[in-house]
Amino acid sequence: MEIKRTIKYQADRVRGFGREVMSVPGCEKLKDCIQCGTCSGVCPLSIYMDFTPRQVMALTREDFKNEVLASHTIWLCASCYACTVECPREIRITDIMYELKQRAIHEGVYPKRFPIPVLAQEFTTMVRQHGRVSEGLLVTKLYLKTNPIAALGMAKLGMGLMKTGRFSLKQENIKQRADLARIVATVDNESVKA
Amino acid sequence: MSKPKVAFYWCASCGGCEETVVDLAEDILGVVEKVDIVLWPVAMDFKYQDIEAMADKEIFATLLNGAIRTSEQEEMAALLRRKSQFLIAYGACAQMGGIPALANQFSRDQILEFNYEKCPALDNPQKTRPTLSLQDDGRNPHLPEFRNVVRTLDQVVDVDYYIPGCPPTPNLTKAAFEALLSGNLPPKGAVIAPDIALCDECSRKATKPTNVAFTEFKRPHQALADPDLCFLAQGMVCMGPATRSGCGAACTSGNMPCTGCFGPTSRVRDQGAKILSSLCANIEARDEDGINQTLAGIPDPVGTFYRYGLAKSILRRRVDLNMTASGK
Amino acid sequence: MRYGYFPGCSLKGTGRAYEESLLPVMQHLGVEMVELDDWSCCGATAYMAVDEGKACALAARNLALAEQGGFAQVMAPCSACYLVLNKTQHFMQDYPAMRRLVDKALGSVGLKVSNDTPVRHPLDILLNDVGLDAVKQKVTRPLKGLKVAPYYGCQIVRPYSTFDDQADPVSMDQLLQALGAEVIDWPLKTKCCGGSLTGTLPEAGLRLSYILLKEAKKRGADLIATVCPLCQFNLDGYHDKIEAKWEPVRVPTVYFSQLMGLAFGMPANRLGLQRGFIPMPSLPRAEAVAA
Amino acid sequence: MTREWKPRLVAFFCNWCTYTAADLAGVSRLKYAPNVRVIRLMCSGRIDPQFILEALAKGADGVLIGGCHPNDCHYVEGNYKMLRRFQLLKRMLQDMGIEEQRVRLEWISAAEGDKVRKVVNEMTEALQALGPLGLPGRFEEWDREVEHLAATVQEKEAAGCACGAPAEPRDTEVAHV
Amino acid sequence: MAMEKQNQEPRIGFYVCHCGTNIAGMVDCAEVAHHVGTLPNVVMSKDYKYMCSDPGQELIQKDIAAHGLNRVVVASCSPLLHEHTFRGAVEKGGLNPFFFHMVNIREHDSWVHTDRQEATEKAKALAQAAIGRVAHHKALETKRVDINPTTLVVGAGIAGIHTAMTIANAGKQVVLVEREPTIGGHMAKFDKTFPTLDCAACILTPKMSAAGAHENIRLLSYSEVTKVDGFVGNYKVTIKRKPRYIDEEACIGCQDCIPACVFKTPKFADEFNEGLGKRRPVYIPFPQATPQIVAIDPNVCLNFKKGENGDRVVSDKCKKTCVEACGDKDAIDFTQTERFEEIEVGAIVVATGFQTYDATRSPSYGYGRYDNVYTALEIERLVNASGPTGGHVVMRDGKSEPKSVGIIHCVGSRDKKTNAWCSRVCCMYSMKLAHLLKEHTNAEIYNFYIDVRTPGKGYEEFYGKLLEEGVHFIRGRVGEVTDWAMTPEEEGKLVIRVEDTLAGMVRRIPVDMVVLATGLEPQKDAQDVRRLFNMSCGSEGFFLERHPKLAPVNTFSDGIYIAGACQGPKDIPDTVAQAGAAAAEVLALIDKGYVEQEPNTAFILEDECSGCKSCIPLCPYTAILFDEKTDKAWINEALCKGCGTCVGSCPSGSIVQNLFEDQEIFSEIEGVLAYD
Repeated sequence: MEIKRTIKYQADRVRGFGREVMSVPGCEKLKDCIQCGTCSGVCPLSIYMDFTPRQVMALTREDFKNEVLASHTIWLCASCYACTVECPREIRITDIMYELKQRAIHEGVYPKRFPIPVLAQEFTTMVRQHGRVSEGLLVTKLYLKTNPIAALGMAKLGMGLMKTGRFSLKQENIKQRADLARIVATVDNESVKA
Repeated sequence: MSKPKVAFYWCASCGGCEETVVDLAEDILGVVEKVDIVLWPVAMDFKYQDIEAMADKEIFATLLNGAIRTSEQEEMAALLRRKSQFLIAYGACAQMGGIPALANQFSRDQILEFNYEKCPALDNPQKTRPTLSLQDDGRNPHLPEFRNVVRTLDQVVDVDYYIPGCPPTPNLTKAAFEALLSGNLPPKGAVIAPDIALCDECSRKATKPTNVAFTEFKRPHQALADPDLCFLAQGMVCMGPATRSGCGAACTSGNMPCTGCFGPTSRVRDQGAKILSSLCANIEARDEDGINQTLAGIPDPVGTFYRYGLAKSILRRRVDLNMTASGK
Repeated sequence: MRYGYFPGCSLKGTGRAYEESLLPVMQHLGVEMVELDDWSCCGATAYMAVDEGKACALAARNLALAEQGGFAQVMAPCSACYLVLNKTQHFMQDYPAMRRLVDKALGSVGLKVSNDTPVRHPLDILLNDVGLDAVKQKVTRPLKGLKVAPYYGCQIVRPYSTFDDQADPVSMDQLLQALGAEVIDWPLKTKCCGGSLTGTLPEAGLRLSYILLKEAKKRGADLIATVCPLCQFNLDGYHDKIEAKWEPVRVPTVYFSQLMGLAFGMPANRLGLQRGFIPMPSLPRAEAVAA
Repeated sequence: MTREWKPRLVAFFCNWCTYTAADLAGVSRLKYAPNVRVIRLMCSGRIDPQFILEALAKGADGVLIGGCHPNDCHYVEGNYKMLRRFQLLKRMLQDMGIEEQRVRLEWISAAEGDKVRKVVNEMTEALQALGPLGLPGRFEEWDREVEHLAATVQEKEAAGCACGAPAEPRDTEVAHV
Repeated sequence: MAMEKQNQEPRIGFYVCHCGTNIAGMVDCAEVAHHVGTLPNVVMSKDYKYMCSDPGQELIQKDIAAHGLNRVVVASCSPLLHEHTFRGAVEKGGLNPFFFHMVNIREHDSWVHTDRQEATEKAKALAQAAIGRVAHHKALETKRVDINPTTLVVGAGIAGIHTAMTIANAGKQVVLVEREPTIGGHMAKFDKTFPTLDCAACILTPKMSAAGAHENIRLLSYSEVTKVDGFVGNYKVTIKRKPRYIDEEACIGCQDCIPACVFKTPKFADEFNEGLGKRRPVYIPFPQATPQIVAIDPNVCLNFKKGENGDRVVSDKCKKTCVEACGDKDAIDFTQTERFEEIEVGAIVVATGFQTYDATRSPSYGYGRYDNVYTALEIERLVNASGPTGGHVVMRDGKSEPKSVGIIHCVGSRDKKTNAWCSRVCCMYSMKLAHLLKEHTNAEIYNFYIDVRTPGKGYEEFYGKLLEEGVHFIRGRVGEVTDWAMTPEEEGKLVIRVEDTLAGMVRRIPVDMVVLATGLEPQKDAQDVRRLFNMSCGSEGFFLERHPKLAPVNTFSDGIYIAGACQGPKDIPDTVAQAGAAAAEVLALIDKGYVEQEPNTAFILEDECSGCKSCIPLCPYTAILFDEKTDKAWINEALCKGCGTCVGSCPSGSIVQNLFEDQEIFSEIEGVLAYD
């Protein structure tokens, strides 16, 4: 049996991380957390998380950036907003999860081949290029990138969807794709975050 | 012993104050008997140089009416101040700016533009405007400058007494002369009129109810005024409660509400603010909409409450007007 | 009643049955839905995870298109679109920096958004603009005896909607009752179906779908009525996997709009009902209702 | 202008509600802009419009009036009387060229310490955006127009009773065109 | 002597208080003193650590004597706190106390600003304003008004009862008003009290009957205050006596009418038992109710049946068997109507208590949806021997005992969406109920808490006792209570889903019964009551005390006091202590016999009044009268309360308000703006 040291030293913190997150629109109220655990109590996916949402709040506030960004929790969040509406301190936990996801993608620290961030990225790429999402294509790309084997397991579903007219590999496009590209480029230049 | 010298002078005014002096009727003879009039442009011919030539304080008293709007008026005020023992602001314009001071709601340019270009009754195709100097037959006379601001006399020179009114009543004028000549002088700076509001001498006072609650305000042209009933009880804005008495309630006796020409009592700094405070507090409505509905009857609060007193009010002039000092 | 219609990507794909049923039903009720010209992806949840600013700008582009098209209100039937468009409006209102960013981004292509176009859900419109009485009047084939579990999913009631209770919504309950159906009372109305996790992380996501189906079945529901294309997909598409892992819980899941169409006497195939995997149970015998 | 201009806000607070609320803000250590100077009166009904004009004339950039909420006046209805005056005063001030945002009436109950903070901050910000009202400076500017008169008078007095032509208009003055 | 100094040139002494670091930490007091020292009329300017201390006050007195000061300004805290203190100090120093003015540089400056330089400048400006103002101050005399020695106590829960008894025991008359048919309030419903576990009824009911029988207490039950006029010492109060359809004088409390009712079995929800029990239309709330007088509920009594048009139609099913049973006593009177009674009192104590949070506002806990979710108050009745089940803890099916119980703390409390505050008693009563339920049923008990708060004598020890009894404490705010099962053991149970935050994992715990520890909140009509008595409410809606530390039972209206949970959640010992404090305040007031009124009244300058009458309709107290003889207005000083509205409105400036003269305020305006 391997024994691991679990103590945290001050040096393990990335100072300023918590404050930085709390300065983002929608994340301010993290300051007010009283660690009651309501978020975890109502989260339908907390049972799979390595850190409960409450722990993610505590870790973020205390600058444990590395731990937070590497955790599964942020990728397991399905954005159902149950925590946000139930939180007695009105913390917008879902928005904090989004913020942490963005930071993880930005820093490239999410688990490789972990399909959720890949989905998010494929999704944005498709939207940027075409303006709309073609679900069939998106899912196909996702499986090819992450787990081609598993894609075989989904083949039956795909066939079924095709039979019922719900699955298509045709890419939907909008007309003003150039406009869309410019909007996206403008945001890139003007990023809200410092 | 020579008789005390007295001067009358007028600045920005309508001449009504001069009329009052004449209105002293027989009494004027008594006055003339006791004094030498050394300056009275409206009635007698004296020149600036005559006054200049006098020794300082040689004039016993000068009664100056009219507001101060031009550089010439300023100079005359200064000159007369120097030459007089007592300088008396005579009438509402000299005391508080009077009707001319309503022009303090506008800039000089706005006024000149209107009067020399836009006024519908005007025939001025060259759009000529007043100048400060001109070439005329080899001469180069300098003309008075039209100032940006209408001023009271005491905003330009030191004033000893004030005789209020638009115009002052003969009685007050006579009383003032008597006081001056007898040497029985009030403290410097006094307004020579009772320091109590007009209601005190208004014949309608008894008809004012003790439970007035305004639901509307009417202007005199909007309704036929009851000749006996307190104007406020009729919903007509009457400045009487905020205005000095001494006029014998001339307007209210003539079935017109008081418009405030005698100015505030000594205890009030801003006549308009005070009548506003009193009238508004007694409105019946309690909600903003209802209050504003009642107040719609006072479409021009500045013109209503500061008809004579704008130059002397706390704000003096529309505050966002620029000083286009040189008309650039 | 005229609304700018924002279908969103799903209603053109996996959720096309939703659109196929919603359009005729709304038309039948005199509600005019005009599809926004050249609408783009709402910026959905996946985009939020990558870049909030872009997500908002994308959503705002659609709001700007609605304003440009002269629509006073927008109808967004997809729960995710409904949430994202609303969230964008809130963010623009609450955070001046976000507002400036969006203005700049849209300005770069000559678009403007005044941010005062309400984004409404069809349920909201049906209850508050059309009215249940008008709906009842159109019912020719009441869904008598049909036990329906109303399932709202998470994103239409949380966290921005104001037309229904966040914890215990009732709008669809009332609508279904107006159609003559019997509504099952269950505590899972707003529980998450697993969202996109059913595909990306099935061991976690599918369990949530399974719980919903299991509880609906246990409580005797003939079917589940939903308002969200993703929920419908999750509850309809994975029965073989759920059976393999847990037990058979074959309860069909349909859109509320499909049930409306049926109650209005429209043929099932005109309502996209043929597109579900789990077939719709046969309706109790039609009782003709005098019009 | 050696020092940076900061908005100056004079506040008239009623003793029972708004002044107490400001005390509560203090006790709760809420932080707000230091630009406000509070003058305590027993009731907003005591606030004479002269006070507001005087404050502006003496250099306030804005005036805040705080009273009890409708129906909550300690003196039954003093707050209504202030509200009525305020409605016309606001209009009159606008006619006199003073921006509407410079004078504000707020109902703040004794419990609303946070509202004091909010309103003071909002108003300070609004005044900052409007810039100085600067009435004392304007009065001085207006008075400068007649300054040369005093100088001339002094000159003449110094020269005794020298006679002569009226004072020349200064060369710098230009004709109106 | 004071009058002599009136006309002297002002010689002002200025003192700025450090208040330890409270002021000095943010304001440079020495600089303020230095600045003020340069102002005209100031002959003395000092800074000192604590001006309100004895040496601080003596400093002022010495300077008055040594330097001939005739005006004093102190810059320190709020005048609402210490104006009285310093006026006293100035008076002791031989000056009229109204030659004093106070500058608030703590609450309005050092405590609310963060920039030392700005705060110092503000302090200078405020001080300069006071220096300008105080020069115009005049010597004034305070006026004394006699106090009516009768006291009104509103609300007869434990707070009101204790207040009334204390005052009455001191020999003073009390009118005790209660809106319910019986006094006793919430405490009467409790089973035991924590942490001593003595029986609530055993300690309360003797006090209730003593109050009901006290010769100095006039008990008006089933009554409400509807109007309050007047001021400290002399209030006129209108009280509505609601009809209980019983002649209170005639009823002897035999209760023979109750079983005589045509409703053979009790049928209507019993308020006293939180609806868990049933009563008849004619009822007495509980056996020890005070007064021992029945009441008839017109909403359900057949004698008050309503016809189709809403008119009263006596049902023919009503046989008036109650009247028959009452017999000669003839106490039942169906014709009773609302009556109004006016009383005069000198002081008022408001003790109107609290209400419990409505658990249906937290739908995720299933109250109202699941039968076996209870509120704590329901459990109080359920474990009570005189409760609806005779103290047997059975669930709503009427037979099964719970084998496991989850007690959820903080329901409605500590939640910004409902009530943000901690309700202060729930931790303790939850533990009390845990103990009682365990005692009654031996069930497994789970407490779900965010924090356990046990700050009271013997409270922490009680927590320890519960731990020893094996009650579970799980730290985590419950996410939801549902009835759907994931495992066989969950079938048929209520499942509590919670993060066990100490273990760091999410748990599902099936139980038979859920108890919601609902919090305390203001009564729903607290705002109306507040207006009635001219009080303030805090942002959460509880009545606001004059000062949280130093005047906890006083309100901003002199002569009106508050006691108990209407001021904020509190337990019985704190309530009783506060009730005693309120009684002491009242007795101190009555014993003094008079109140000194702040001389801030207005007066009319008779010579200058024109008699325009503009002021007369403005006075809410009709203190301004028109004298037909002089043709001028005058102010009845006894009626004037000093708002100054007439002063601000007098168009000729002929009304003056003491302490707030125009010139004083103009100087203040100039002062606050003079400093750049």
